[in-house]
Amino acid sequence: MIETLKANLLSPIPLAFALGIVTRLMRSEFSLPKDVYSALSIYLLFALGLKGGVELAHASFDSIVAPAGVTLLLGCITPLSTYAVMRYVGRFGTSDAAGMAAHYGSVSAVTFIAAQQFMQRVGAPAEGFMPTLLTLLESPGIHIALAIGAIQRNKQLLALGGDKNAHGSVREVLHEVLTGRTMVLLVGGLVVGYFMGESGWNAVSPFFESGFKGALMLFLLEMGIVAGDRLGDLKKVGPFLLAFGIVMPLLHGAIGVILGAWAGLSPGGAAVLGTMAASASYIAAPPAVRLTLPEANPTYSLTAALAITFPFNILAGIPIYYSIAQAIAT
Amino acid sequence: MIETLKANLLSPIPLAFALGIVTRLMRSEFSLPKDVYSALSIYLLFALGLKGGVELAHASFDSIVAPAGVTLLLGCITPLSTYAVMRYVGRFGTSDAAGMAAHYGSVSAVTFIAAQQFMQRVGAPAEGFMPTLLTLLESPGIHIALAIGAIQRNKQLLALGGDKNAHGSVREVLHEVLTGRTMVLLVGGLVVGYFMGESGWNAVSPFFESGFKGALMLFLLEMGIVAGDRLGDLKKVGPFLLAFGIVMPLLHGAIGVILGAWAGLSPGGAAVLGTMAASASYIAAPPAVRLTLPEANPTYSLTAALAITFPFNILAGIPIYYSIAQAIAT
Amino acid sequence: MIETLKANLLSPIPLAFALGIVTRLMRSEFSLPKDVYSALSIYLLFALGLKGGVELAHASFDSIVAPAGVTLLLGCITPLSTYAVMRYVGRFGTSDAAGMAAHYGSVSAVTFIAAQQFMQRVGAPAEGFMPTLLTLLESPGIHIALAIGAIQRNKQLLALGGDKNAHGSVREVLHEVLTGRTMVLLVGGLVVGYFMGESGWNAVSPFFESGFKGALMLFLLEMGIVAGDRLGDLKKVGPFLLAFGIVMPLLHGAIGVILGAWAGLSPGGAAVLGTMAASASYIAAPPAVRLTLPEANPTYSLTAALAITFPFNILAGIPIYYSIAQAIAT
Amino acid sequence: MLTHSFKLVTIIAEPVLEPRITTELRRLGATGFTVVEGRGQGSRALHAAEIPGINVRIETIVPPEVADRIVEYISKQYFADYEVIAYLSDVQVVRGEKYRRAP
Amino acid sequence: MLTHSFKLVTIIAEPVLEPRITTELRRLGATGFTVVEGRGQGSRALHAAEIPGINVRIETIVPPEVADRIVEYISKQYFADYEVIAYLSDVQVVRGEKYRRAP
Amino acid sequence: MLTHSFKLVTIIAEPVLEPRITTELRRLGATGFTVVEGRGQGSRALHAAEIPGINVRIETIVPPEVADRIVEYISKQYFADYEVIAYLSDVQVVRGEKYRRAP
Ligand SMILES: Nc1ncnc2c1ncn2[C@@H]1O[C@H](COP(=O)(O)O)[C@@H](O)[C@H]1O
Ligand SMILES: Nc1ncnc2c1ncn2[C@@H]1O[C@H](COP(=O)(O)O)[C@@H](O)[C@H]1O
Ligand SMILES: Nc1ncnc2c1ncn2[C@@H]1O[C@H](COP(=O)(O)O)[C@@H](O)[C@H]1O
Ligand code: NA
Ligand code: NA
Ligand code: NA
Repeated sequence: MIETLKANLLSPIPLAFALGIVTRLMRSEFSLPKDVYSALSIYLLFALGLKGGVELAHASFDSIVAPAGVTLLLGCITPLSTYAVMRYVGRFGTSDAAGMAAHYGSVSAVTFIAAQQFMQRVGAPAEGFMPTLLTLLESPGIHIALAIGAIQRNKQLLALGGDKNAHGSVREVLHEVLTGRTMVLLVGGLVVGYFMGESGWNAVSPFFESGFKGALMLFLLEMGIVAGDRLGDLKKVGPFLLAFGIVMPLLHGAIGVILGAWAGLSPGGAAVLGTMAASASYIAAPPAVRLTLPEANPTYSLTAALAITFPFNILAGIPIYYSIAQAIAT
Repeated sequence: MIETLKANLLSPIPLAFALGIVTRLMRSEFSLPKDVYSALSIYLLFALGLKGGVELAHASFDSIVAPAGVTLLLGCITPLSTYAVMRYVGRFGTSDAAGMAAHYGSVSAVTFIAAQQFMQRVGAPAEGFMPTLLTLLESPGIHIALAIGAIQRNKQLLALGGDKNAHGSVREVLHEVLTGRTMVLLVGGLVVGYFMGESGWNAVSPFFESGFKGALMLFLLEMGIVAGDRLGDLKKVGPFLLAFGIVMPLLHGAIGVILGAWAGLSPGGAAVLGTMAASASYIAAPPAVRLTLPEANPTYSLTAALAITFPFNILAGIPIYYSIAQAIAT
Repeated sequence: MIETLKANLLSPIPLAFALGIVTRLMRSEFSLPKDVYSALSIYLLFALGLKGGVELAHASFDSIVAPAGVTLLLGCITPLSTYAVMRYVGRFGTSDAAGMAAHYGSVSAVTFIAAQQFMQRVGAPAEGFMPTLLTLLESPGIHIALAIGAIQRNKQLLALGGDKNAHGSVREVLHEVLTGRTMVLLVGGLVVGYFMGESGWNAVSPFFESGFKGALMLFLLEMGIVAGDRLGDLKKVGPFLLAFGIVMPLLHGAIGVILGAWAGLSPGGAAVLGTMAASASYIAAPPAVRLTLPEANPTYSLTAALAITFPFNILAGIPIYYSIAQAIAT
Repeated sequence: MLTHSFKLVTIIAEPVLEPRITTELRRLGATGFTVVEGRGQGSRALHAAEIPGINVRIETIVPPEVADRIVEYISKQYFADYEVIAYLSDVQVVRGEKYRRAP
Repeated sequence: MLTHSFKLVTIIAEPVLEPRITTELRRLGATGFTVVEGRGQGSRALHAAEIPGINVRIETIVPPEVADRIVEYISKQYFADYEVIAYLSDVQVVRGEKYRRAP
Repeated sequence: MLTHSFKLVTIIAEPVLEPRITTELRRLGATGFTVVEGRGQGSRALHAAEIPGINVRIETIVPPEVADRIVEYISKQYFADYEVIAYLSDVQVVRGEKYRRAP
């Protein structure tokens, strides 16, 4: 495993990510312009969706059912376990616990992509339908977490005689998650890819496939910078969240790998599923939480998701989940 | 023809365009950042120009003369027919009729590109000098339409004793069209491509050629969103304009194909010329009309050009013009 | 040499640059959006760094020592000679002379890249470690020039009893240069490239290598526009600076080529080193000078660097330095 | 030229709030608004934007009584939990009726 | 610090009008202007920008009589056919001469 | 609603000065600021930005005495050598304490 860890650290994606962090540690003000960051993420997500759609056309329904089932199960387990750990181990308030659950119950698409690339590099590519699973895991966790938060808050507010409609309706916010950039490009890409098939893909793959790894590298440079921006907040969050940001993904990652293997995924596929479960959303979850649970302190969830869990997964988590998957397979 | 239509609908460009429209129908707020949209259009236009320039170097002067002639003829026919139909069939005012004439008398570069790609896919590639014809068709229609508008308005204003210089001089506005993005990149690209020749093109084609189809797909996703944004205006424009937005391109398309075939173009080339004639400008024409004919209601022309004619051409028009071209050829 | 000059003028990069200038001469308002310009420069610099890092891993320490030494020497000579010429030949004030020295003492990465591409095209590729030399030449010139400026100004201010800390501390400003975009991407890219090695490079080269020349072409189109924007200032700067902007690079270029050849570089490598010495910074130097020597008139330095020296090098300088290098080699 | 006195309400807020606030402005009686993107720092720096410190600057010209209603609404609704500031200033406009909603 | 009273004219307009308006500002006596990009909604939403709702916010500091001239010009020239609003407010500046054109 | 009178200081400056000015604002007593990007023209057009004419518009709400200090500082420090303008206007805010630094 040490070998795999080391090989991972010297591959383009973790190196670019580390460069981004170092850039910030050196107090450089460099960062990618906002629209370039958006352009890269649009490109990566749409490429992922298209490719996934083309491959979905080849997959038998049977081979997907079990993996899809465990993915949805993970979408229920991860927010609940996060909420429980935050609330009863960490002794955080309801809103902060629910806010964190929304982040860890959802998924980070970039971490997913990094995991896919890792599996390709080590010669254990994941199943072609993995992007479909990604879309299944994006929103249930956020739904569940916000529902917990809303229920708990309403309980308290009603006790205090407050106005239960003061904040953004959960419904409205979930519409935003489901029609947000990630879902439009992923689900849209899947559908388009499915219909255009191989011949369509061959026409556009010089754009969407050849450039993918390089664009991902540039994107991770920026992610390193964004994560580096949050490093200063590490002091603010205390030792519990520091540990939480590493232990939680290990736990979710292990569960994900086990369920994946059990559902018949290849070692690469199980490791990617584990990575998804282990990852925390920092795109879809934050605005959703901000609008529905404004009392939740975003410093907690963003620091944990972006400055601890994300780097941990990119630098060490992915090879670890893969080792677990290999261990199970043999 | 049904076959061709269906095959077209399942190819990357129409699918991406449809995804963009659906995105808006689902009330998603997703769209490409403005600068990414600009970047894609700059890339597409410059690539088109460069490639066209390289191929222009191989074309004999003789082979271009007749097609260029009919192209200019189309540049005169299309604004006049549009004006006449708007004014005397639709009973619109002078300004609205002239404004619409500027849009339908000019050309949509993206529709042109989509047509070129279609012809390639069906194995009937258009002549290499088509981008040259595109530049010939861009501005005459706008010139003519604005001139009609200016003459009519001045007649009225003089009758009322008004100030004839109140609005943007036609001259100043046409300078803007001729030095706008589309013309700079297309004409500039043609000249640069002509001079750099094959060896220069070989150096840069991995960038400008390999990525072209994928970038076009992403661009059409955004065009779908932009068109989708205007769908709400369909109710405002009434049944006449709805019909106009489909009948007018069919008419112009047929004339274009016939003239193209008559001028000796291949079926693919004639179909692309027909598509040009059928398409309506929504980049160069709108600001030009806004500045010179401010009384013209932009909702009419933009809805017709962008929300009716553009989707019609992408989804159905191009295969139809090609069928006409094939029918003529046999 | 006339042959080489002509061949250069008809290659993609100078043609695109010329198109940019012509665009402005025609009073077109077209330009690349700011973020697209940034994206292209980030891409080019990072690609340059990565490739350089991969090749650095192959270079023996011995082969680099002498070239690195002469590069640092050039970093000292060029600001001093610029200062001296400005101050004692041109009779400019201390601040204006020091400001100009910062520009001509540093280097233009795009000119460097254009030189590298030129050498590749004529079949005399420069050494793989050239990007390393580029990073060595970026900042010493700025350091030295600002130090001269600060010393001279403090002398004057002390004479007048003024406040010597009124303006940006040189230290603070140099931190900005060293952590600015160019250095982060170049040095960062070198380090990442070094560690990821061939296998990493193979994964990302379809993005960073295949697209390089095309992206460079688009970037030079914009550089032509930027330079064209400054052409109007040519009248403001007088005949001395016009001559300065051509004679200075010829002088520095010749010195650079001679020192490069002497340090054992191939003709291509010596010509690239000469180009670096000949080029003037218009990215890192201007803000550094603006903050530390605000009395210096930026119109002088920017016009010379951007509207005279940059076009001169792209269109004629590079082939000239190469001819010198060939002459020395034989 | 004859001008009428109105209030300009400027609201600086986290970007997530933009759709909500602009919808509310209409409901509270504004006839329009203008939004500009900016960045800023204040007493806290919490917000969960992809890029922290980015915010929107919303301005609306309204009659004084509407201005009061807007400021009151914004304070009640957002001051506690969000990074939001709001301020009023006096402006003169030409077409008074344009900024006043028919009751 | 000694300050002088001037008028700040703010014009919010469709982007196509920017070059025309800024040229006119100079002619009417402004010594400078600042433009910021924004988006907005008002009574109509007609304009023919690639992206509807995008507009520019132009501000210029001028002496009161110039402010009047500008507002009058803008109203006459643009209010009928374009999405444009203009408003005035009072500002204090340090260097009075900077905002006053030599006659 | 009860509102307090404060000064809004608006500074339009070359982009290179942004970090320096915002740091100084804090030191001079401002509790926050908002920055928006714009472009402009004034009496000179010197500045060494990659794209000339681009500048930043910094605004800060402060008590009158702090406003005076800021304007004085800006004039002394930057008016001679840089493209910078600064102006004051009156605004009303709800939470007065938010814009006043504990002494
Ligand atoms: N004194 C101030 N002057 C101008 N803008 C301010 C001021 N205080 C806060 N802001 C703006 O309001 C946003 C939220 O402020 P806060 O709630 O104090 O964090 C900041 O990001 C600034 O853009
Ligand atoms: N009451 C208002 N307050 C602030 N901005 C407004 C207001 N009304 C209109 N605007 C701005 O002026 C533009 C044109 O307005 P209109 O001509 O009413 O469509 C809008 O897009 C807004 O940016
Ligand atoms: N009269 C004015 N009204 C509004 N903004 C101005 C005015 N004069 C100058 N500016 C702004 O201040 C910047 C610097 O002005 P200057 O120092 O006169 O070149 C310009 O780029 C404009 O953005
Ligand atoms: Na998760
Ligand atoms: Na047409
Ligand atoms: Na140099």
